[in-house]
Amino acid sequence: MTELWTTTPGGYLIVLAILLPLAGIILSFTLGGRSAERVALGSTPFGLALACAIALHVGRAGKPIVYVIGALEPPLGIALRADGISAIMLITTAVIVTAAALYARAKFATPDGIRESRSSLIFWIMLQSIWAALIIIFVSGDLFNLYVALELLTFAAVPLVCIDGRPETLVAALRYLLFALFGSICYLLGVALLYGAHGTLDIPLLAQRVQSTPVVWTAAALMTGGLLAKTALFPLHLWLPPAHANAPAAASAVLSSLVVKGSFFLTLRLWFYVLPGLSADQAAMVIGCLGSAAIIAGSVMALRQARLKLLIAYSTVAQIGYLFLVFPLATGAQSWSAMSWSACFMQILAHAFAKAAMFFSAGLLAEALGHDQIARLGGAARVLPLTFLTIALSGLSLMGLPPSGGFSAKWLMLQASIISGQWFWTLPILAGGLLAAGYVYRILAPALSDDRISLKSSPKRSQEVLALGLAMIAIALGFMPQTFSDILEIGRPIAAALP
Amino acid sequence: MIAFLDLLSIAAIAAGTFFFFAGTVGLLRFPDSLSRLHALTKVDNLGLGLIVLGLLPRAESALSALKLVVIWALVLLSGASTAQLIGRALRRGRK
Amino acid sequence: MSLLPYLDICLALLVVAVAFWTIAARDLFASVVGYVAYGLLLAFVWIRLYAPDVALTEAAVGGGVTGVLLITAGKRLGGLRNVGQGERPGFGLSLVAGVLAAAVAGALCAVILMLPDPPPSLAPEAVAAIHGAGAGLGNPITAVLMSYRSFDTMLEKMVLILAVVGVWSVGADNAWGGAPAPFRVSKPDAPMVFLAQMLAPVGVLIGIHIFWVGADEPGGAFQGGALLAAMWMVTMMAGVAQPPRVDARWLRVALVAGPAVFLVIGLAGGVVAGSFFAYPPALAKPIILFIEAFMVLSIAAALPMLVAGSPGERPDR
Amino acid sequence: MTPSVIAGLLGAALVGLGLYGLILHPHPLRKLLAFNLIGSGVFLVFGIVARRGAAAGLRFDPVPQAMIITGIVVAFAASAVAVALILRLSAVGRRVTLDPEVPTRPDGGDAK
Repeated sequence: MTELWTTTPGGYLIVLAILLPLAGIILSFTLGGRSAERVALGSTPFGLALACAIALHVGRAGKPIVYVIGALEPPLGIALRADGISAIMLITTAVIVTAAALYARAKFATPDGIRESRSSLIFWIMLQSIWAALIIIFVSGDLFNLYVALELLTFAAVPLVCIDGRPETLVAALRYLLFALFGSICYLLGVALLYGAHGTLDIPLLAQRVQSTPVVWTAAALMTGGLLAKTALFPLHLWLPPAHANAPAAASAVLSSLVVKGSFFLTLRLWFYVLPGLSADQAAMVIGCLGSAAIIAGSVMALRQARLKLLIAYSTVAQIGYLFLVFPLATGAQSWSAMSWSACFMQILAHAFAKAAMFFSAGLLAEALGHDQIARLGGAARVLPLTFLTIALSGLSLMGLPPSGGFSAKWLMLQASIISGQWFWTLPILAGGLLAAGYVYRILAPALSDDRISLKSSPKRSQEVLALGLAMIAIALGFMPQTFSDILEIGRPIAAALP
Repeated sequence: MIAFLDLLSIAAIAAGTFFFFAGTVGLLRFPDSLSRLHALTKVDNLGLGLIVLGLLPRAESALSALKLVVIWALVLLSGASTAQLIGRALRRGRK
Repeated sequence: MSLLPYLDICLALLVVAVAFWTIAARDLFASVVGYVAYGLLLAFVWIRLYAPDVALTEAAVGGGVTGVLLITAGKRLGGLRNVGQGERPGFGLSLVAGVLAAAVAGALCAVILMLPDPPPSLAPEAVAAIHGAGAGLGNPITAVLMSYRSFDTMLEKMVLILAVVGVWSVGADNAWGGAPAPFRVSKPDAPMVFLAQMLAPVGVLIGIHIFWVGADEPGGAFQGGALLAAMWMVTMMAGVAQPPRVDARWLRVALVAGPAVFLVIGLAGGVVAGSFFAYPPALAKPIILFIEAFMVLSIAAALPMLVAGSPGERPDR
Repeated sequence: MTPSVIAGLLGAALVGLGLYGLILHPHPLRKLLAFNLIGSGVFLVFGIVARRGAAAGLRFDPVPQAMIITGIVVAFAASAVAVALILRLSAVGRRVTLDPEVPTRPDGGDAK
């Protein structure tokens, strides 16, 4: 077991992957002006390459790669670990951040004649910060280090929400900040209790030591509650729609497809890696019910929105709900748990790509039409065919129609709930699909009508192609080979317990 | 000699505590802000000074003794300045 | 020494009372003032927990800098007259909130009393490590912060930079590049100028001293830096120094100096000492002090900028 | 009752008080104060964990103490960002509230 705490070949890649965006932040901030954009864009290929290299190492070794910082071993030091799920998430993040950076060039270029503009500098710094924080969240093996990374994520995400400075965005940002801080402090209290009970915060060490005591249960409840608030699980979702709907499109895409997944990923780490020994059927059931409620409530709210971006934001609330079905379905070493595990990650990926594509398209629409009122979209599909193709394709994945990543995810979830005898989860899954069809139809139906509509400006082809590319990825995920599930199982503690 | 120093310590600290107490009572009981300020600054400076004086013989080294004196000097400086500032603000408020 | 437990209980009751005041006070400004007193009282609790480093941090940040931040904010909000306390929540909600809060506090009390005995601890490892490969420092907390958990510390400094950027980001577009202005005074107050001129040099010396002894005694980069930051704030409030423009190159360099040096040395460790963020054993102490010196600079620059707010706002008289 | 137990109970009480204020106060700055109370309560709980871990000639476990210092710094940074947002809200003439429905005052300037 000591190999969990010794640096493995390729481990240094993890550190480089973290330090690259951190160095980018420092450089962007110091140089300022146009250099911020250049640094951010220039570092994306390297980040992408590092993510792929890490995934390659993990896949080839078939076990997590580890880096012990400063060669000072846990529990006193910190170890970074990239396992199967980290590898998948690192690549997803790198692709979407790169796409967002390319998409944002049009809006957040420093205008001519100014040395430095507020919104450009903020955007490029915060984009890199989100990237850095997410990488740390995906690979850190220490619960306190993860707390600092969570805070880094909050501090990076909040300014993006209010980057255009309108009063309603300020209110949304403030609400988001208070929710996020409350979530972090709950998480930190849980960390303190865990340290008090077991004297370490290293994830594998804790997993060996934890027992089912009241202290551990309280800590787990606090940490979960805090993380759920940050993930915007119903009924703690109140902050999400205004925050995600008011940010500029590139930022909304990153917030909706990646940032909420960061805290969700930590919830998975907590329950499946730190506390796999705890039998938590009832807790899992409660979380599953909240997830189901989120699917229904989020979709119904999405159906009732007048603004396109709000609709998409509420759709995020619903799609996040699916993720939480993993808790009742994947706990324990059952035959269906691996299936549910893949389903959960397929849903994360499919939603991430589809949602980023949707927000990109919504941004293009808003710029081309000057508004994002759904009722006034009549005929827009004929003048903006590519954008609406993107919306349709990503909508396909959100609904869960084949062939798409969303379909694979929901199909696996349905299968798992039937095999496991928990058939009642099929109801929210199917209902969510129908409701999603409803809200996607609400966007497409008026757009496909014969009305005449005039464009304020025609969108840039490159941006349309970017959005379409992401939507295509969401569809292509439906053809993911079996190796995807195999990679996800690398380093998963419960997999080792399987016969 | 040691007994004498101990006695000095006790006496000085007791006196200092008394001034602190008196100052706090003044802060709570005096009718207007200016007299409260008077009670607070004057008496607290004196009280802290006496406590520092009482602690001096108990200091482990000359350096810690020096630090004690510096603390008192700093409190004197900032206390006096803030009292001035508050007093001015009060006078401005009255006009 | 049988008196001490009673004093502890009195202190705890006092802290709870002041905390209650900040929650219950009707007036926004009163609750802010209550909070500042609360921060100072907490420092005493930390002393009683044998945590002088934390006490220093709490006094500097919880009482001092946060105090300036909140009082400035409270004053400006009060001056704007649109504070709008909002409707007081109804009795039902108050009851629910009260029950919830009491339940959480009760559960937490129970759990705290249930913490295992003997408690787990990393203190033996830390003590062994101080003399071992880690650091060669007398203050185990500095060793943990700068060596064993250097990664956390570096990230925390990045958080500070992001917070500064976040604070600046809410300013108006056309004010970008200007100086944050709440400290700017129209007419310097003579006693304030006197205070700044007398206090600042001494404070700077003491700040550097706290940083320097932090290697072996309570103190360290953060506490020292916070004191320097306070001195800069005093001089700005007195009008002796002017707040810098947010696009001033020297300010940006000062803000990133700590994490940047940390990052470069961490990277160099991969080449020189065989592992990222490792120090060559013989040079550990001087290297740590070197990094810390830049951290002090960054903290001294970051805290006043966090308090000063976004660029271009007019001070309210 | 040892100091560490008292401080632990104090921490729990502060978390409770802060939670109450966080739920009830409509004004964001009051919410922020309440949040800070919760924060310091959490740090106190962490602090007694450190105090209980006294061993090997030390009167505290340095690891949690180092974490508390990091935590205090992060909490302060969070307060600063929140205050900046609140002040900006009032500067653009918006009633300072978390209610998204409240309209901008007619006499207040817009941010743009």
